[in-house]
Amino acid sequence: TARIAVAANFSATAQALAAEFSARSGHTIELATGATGLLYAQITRGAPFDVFMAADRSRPARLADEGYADSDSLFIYAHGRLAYWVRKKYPVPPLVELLRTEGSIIALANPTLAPYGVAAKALINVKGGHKPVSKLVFGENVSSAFSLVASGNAQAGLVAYAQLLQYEIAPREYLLIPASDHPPIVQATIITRHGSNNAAARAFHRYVSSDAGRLMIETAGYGLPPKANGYE
Amino acid sequence: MTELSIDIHLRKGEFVLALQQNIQLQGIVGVYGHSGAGKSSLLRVIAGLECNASGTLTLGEQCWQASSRHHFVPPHQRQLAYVFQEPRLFSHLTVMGNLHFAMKRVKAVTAMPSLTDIVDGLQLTPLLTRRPATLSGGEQQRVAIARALLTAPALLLMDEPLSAIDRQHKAELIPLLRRINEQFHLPIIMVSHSADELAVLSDQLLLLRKGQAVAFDNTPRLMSRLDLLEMSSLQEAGAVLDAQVDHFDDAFQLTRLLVEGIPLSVPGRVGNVGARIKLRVHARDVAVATEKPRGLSIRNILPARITMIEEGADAHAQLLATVGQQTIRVRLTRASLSELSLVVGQSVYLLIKAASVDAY
Amino acid sequence: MTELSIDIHLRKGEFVLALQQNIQLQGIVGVYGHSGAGKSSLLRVIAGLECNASGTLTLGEQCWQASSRHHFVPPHQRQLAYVFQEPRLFSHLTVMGNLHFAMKRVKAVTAMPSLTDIVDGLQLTPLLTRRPATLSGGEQQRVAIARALLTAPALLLMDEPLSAIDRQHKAELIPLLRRINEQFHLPIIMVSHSADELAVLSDQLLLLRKGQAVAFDNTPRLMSRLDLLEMSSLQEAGAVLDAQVDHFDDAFQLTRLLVEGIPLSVPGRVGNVGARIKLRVHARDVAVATEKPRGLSIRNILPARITMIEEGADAHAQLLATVGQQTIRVRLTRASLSELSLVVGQSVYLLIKAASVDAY
Amino acid sequence: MNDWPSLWLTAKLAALTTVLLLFMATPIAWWLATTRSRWATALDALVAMPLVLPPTVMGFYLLLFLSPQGALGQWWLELTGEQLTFSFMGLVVASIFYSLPFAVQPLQASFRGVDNQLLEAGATLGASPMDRFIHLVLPLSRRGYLTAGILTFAHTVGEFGVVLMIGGNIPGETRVVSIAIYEAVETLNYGAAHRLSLVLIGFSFLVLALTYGVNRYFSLLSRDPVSHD
Amino acid sequence: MNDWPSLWLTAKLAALTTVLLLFMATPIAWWLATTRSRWATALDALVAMPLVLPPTVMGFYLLLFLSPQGALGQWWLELTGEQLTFSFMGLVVASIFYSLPFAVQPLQASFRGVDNQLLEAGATLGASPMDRFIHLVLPLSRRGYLTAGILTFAHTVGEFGVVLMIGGNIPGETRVVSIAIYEAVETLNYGAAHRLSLVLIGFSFLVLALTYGVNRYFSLLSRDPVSHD
Ligand SMILES: Nc1ncnc2c1ncn2[C@@H]1O[C@H](COP(=O)(O)OP(=O)(O)OP(=O)(O)O)[C@@H](O)[C@H]1O
Ligand SMILES: Nc1ncnc2c1ncn2[C@@H]1O[C@H](COP(=O)(O)OP(=O)(O)OP(=O)(O)O)[C@@H](O)[C@H]1O
Ligand SMILES: [Mg+2]
Ligand SMILES: [Mg+2]
Repeated sequence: TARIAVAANFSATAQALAAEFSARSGHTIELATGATGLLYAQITRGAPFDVFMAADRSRPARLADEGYADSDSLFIYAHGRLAYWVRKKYPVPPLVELLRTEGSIIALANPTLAPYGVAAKALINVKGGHKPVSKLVFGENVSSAFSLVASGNAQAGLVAYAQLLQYEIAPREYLLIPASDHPPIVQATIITRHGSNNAAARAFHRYVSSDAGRLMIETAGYGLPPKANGYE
Repeated sequence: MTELSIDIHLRKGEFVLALQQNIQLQGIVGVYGHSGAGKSSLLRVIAGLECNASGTLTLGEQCWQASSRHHFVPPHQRQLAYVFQEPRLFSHLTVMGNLHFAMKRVKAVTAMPSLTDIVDGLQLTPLLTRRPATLSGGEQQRVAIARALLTAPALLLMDEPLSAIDRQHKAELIPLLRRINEQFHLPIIMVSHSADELAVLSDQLLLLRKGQAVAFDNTPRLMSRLDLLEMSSLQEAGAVLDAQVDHFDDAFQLTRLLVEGIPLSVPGRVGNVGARIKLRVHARDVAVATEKPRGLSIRNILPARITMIEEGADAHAQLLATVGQQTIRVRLTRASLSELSLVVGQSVYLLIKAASVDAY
Repeated sequence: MTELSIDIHLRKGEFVLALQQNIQLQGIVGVYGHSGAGKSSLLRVIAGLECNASGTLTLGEQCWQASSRHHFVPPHQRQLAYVFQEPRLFSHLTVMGNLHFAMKRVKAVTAMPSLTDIVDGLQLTPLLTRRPATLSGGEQQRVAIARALLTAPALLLMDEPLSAIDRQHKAELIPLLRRINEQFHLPIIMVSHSADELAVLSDQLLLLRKGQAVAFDNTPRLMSRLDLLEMSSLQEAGAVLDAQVDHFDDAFQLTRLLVEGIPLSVPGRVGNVGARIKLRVHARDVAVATEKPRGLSIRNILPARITMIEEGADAHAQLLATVGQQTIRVRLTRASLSELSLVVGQSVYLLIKAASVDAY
Repeated sequence: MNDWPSLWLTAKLAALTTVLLLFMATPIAWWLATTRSRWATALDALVAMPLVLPPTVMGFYLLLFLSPQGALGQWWLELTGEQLTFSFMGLVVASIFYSLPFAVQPLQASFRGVDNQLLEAGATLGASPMDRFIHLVLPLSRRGYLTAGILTFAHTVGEFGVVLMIGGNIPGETRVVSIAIYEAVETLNYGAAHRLSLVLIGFSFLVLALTYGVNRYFSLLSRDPVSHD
Repeated sequence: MNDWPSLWLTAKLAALTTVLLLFMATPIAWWLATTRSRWATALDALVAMPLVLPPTVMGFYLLLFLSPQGALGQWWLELTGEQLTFSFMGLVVASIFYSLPFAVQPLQASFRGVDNQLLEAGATLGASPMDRFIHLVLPLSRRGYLTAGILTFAHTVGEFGVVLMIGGNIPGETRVVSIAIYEAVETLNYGAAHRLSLVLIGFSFLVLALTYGVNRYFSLLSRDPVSHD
């Protein structure tokens, strides 16, 4: 058995990975989702997590630096893809146009908390040029940003591509933002000190970087790092 | 004069109050009965505090309750005030605050005694800034009475209002009640289990037993009814006489009254010369003589004729004697009755100590 | 016989209770005084409920409070029971629950009247399963008395315990209190503003005025002290006589007593032949005759000698007369005094109606 | 980072929510305290429901309800021409929903504790039910209002799940202190978190101590000394 | 997903927290209700403090305090040999801290409402302070306990910030329903969120309605009819 601490935005994909992995290996995998910062704090205080799948690279790296995790096991398992989603308006108006429309509301993840937010804010800073007049509202994380658009409170949002796929949103409602338009959203994973002797954890960790694992991640809507960057 | 007409049925657990009674609201109506007879319940019904009571209740022109028509005037719209058996002062207000609460909700446009009048009459001046919790039992009761009076009600209900009030304050309060009653035509219904108090204060008397009216009459008549005495243990009962003020003797501080033309002295100055007043004579304070006594400190000697004799099973006998048109009750021992060989129709002298007469 | 020794100072707002008094706890000690005189405050100090009181308080061997030594026995460790001026029943318990509360915390190992005895004596049987909120005022007060008695205390404090209790229940309760008092040697301190009640019930009397003890003596002596009467307006005060039961007359239901060898009849059967009992005679119920009257329904005629005469400013005069060793108080009008030309030293006859004597 | 806008917003939100909620909870609590209806038990339990949902979840449902397509949000939009979510008023509305039980429950308990005998006395003195309520029930329930006010105030200060969801974290408009602290903790900026927490605690402590102090002062004035134990 | 373990865990946590907290809050509330100490105001305000910190922040501080390096956590580890954080007992301890004001405040208000006259009567009947407290104050404060119990219970059911932080979302041990719902919402699994919310609401509603119903039934028995308005 292994306990995996997963950043909320990757949780759905992690579940699929775990299910597939369990079926193949016979190991049981338990997932605990939470905000990356929260999981970090818990791991430093002795939480019984074996593998940490973060929403960024800095916090797993910090765990490694501080000796709470095995630094050799750190690798980037996915690149988040940003999508521009506008509800009930076809074709999707250009982001620039919406940014310049007074009274429009655009949702994004909180740039101080979420890597998706950092990327989205950078994108807007570029596209908006001078100060945008639309209202920017921040969800706690990229899931909240999605909820804000889905519930009709915001007309548009910069959300995770994976979420749109998961929710089977019609492709004509969104535009996938080219990865080059924003700073990369790197998501890294690491084996914690608690999991260093856990065979199941190691096996799962390995599985994530395997071809099968990479394929699942890619189809879920994430970009992939070059294989060379991977574990082992 | 307004009439209070009661036809009410109320069940409280095993207790049932069932009353049909029309009461001419004149002066002070006493309600007498044992503990648990339903005295408080009756007042509560009149005040509209018993929402389970059925029947009808009218005061003069106003119908306060008519269950058949689903008519019910809520308590705050009835022009009455209620002095409860407990003081029920508002603990978050000072004494003055409690009085103001009443004054701000004055019920009638009729004139009423002023605040000063009532505060003085009940000697509340030193208490006005205090909180109810810091008052003694009697002080609380006096505040409650003042509070009720200050709403200028058309009817005042009082539930044992004098139980915690000492003699000195009573001596001030009772004339105040009498005065308000007469001067402002405020009828009062007063519950008490002290026959003494009711005999002095009430003009009419309602006798309750187990939730039912046993008798209702004016106080003198009811108090001289021999059949009711045992039943309600009104052992102190006496007679009430009508008298006229004749003369005031300054030297001895006595008022001479005329009862059916016969002089009778009472201590102190009572009423004004010529005024008609009432005298209360306890049955046990009257003695009978077959010959006119001499050299006796008892100064009031009334010639009378015995009209009725009733011997009890115990030591006592009651007799009624008439002085002119009026009846006096006498309580004496059967031994004396037999020794003096008293019979109905006999002329005797009734001896009444001046000091034992209550005049008002 | 235990002594209660009080030396207490208590300030409450502007009111100050300052009392030094040693009381031999025998029989029933009455506390009398106007509203606000500090009667309740005194009981509270004795019970240990006034934590701001300073001074010392001892009951027999036990020191309950000694401020100088910072000694203070908390109320629950004082072997006393307290009947408050309000019933203070526990609203979350039934009547039986309230009684059980007391019984479970019995204070003394001494024998006490049984539950049945007390429940019967106070006629509580039909109330036992009820909640306090559903009881009438008098019923609540009776439950409170029962509850206090059931703790088997060594001292019983009662604050106007009879104010809401009607005559019939009083007639059962008073003998019960007397019996418990005598049979179980339970001293009682009872506050009342009814001089009548205290005259009948109390053996000793403490007079309070404005927080201070004005007088303390045994009841008969205190009640015959003329100087105190005006002050405390004990207008009903009378004398208490010691008498011996001589004979019971079955036919007339009279008991013949001997007061200093002179016969005196009272109604009903009182005591056993040969027993010494007490008689209470109201000053206002005694008449004076200069010659022995005849043909009079007043049967008790005692030869006496006038020892003191005091004329008031009002209509009344008080006089003391001795019958043998005992003193009787008489209240009559100044007019009679002058008419009969009574003087100190004169021999007179005192007339006492049999019906107006309280014997117990 | 400048803490003042967030702190000011928090104070405004907590104060406004507390005041409005005490008003709104009063009739509900009074009805629950006095009714003999058999629906009362159901409403009793219903009032507690906002508590049993996790704040963010509650926030999620409120997001639906307050959105321009939602029942309340639509009504509000028509009435004021403004969108309720992402506005300060939206936070107030959401906080009221979420803190309802903290206001209703203590009020209900203290209304039930008011001595009916005093209300009867008030009625016979000519006070109508409304008059009795205002001049007797309210002052006699002072303690209940204190409890309700303090729980509501403190909870609104600290509550951030709902606010986070409904507010959109807009500086000066919906970014209250609790969110700022949350951000600091999440970004491992512990220094800022400690500082902000201290500010928040200090501010709340002052407000509450003042309230309590005034209350204690007045209840000492009106209360007899407690018996000697 | 199988909801039962989470639901059972929630019920256990809420019930245990409520019971323990009512016990622990009792002496604090009693002291606050009766003391004349001048520290009372400070303690009054202090008791409300757990409320003003956002739950995750509170959770963060509790994590420091309960972890094996923290004061309480270390003591617990020495005592029981177990780690307090990420265990069920840790959740209970954290919930007790966090819900403290919900228990203390209503109890304090209702203790203050107990008529001192009755306690005096109890004392003269021979009841010691403790005896009076148990046999008079407690039953006469029934309403305060009801309010305190319901607020604590409901809040513990719904609260998840602290629990998530301290408990770490471990199935069968610390993964209560509120966390499960939170997770469902966060992972956009709205169907599961709706279903779990309904289950949670249904369960809480039943528990609370039962409590209220029993209480109403008994207070009807012992109360006089309310006056006619
Ligand atoms: N809710 C109730 N359930 C059962 N019995 C009740 C209820 N309320 C009152 N009673 C009974 O009704 C009777 C009448 O009560 P009420 O208060 O009218 O008496 P009262 O004549 O005023 O007596 P008191 O002189 O003692 O005050 C009492 O015996 C009382 O016990
Ligand atoms: N906290 C207080 N502040 C100011 N005065 C007080 C306080 N408590 C009591 N008093 C006053 O002390 C006096 C004595 O009160 P106490 O209750 O002992 O009187 P009492 O003799 O029992 O009178 P009653 O016969 O009316 O019951 C009263 O005048 C009362 O107003
Ligand atoms: Mg009554
Ligand atoms: Mg008193």
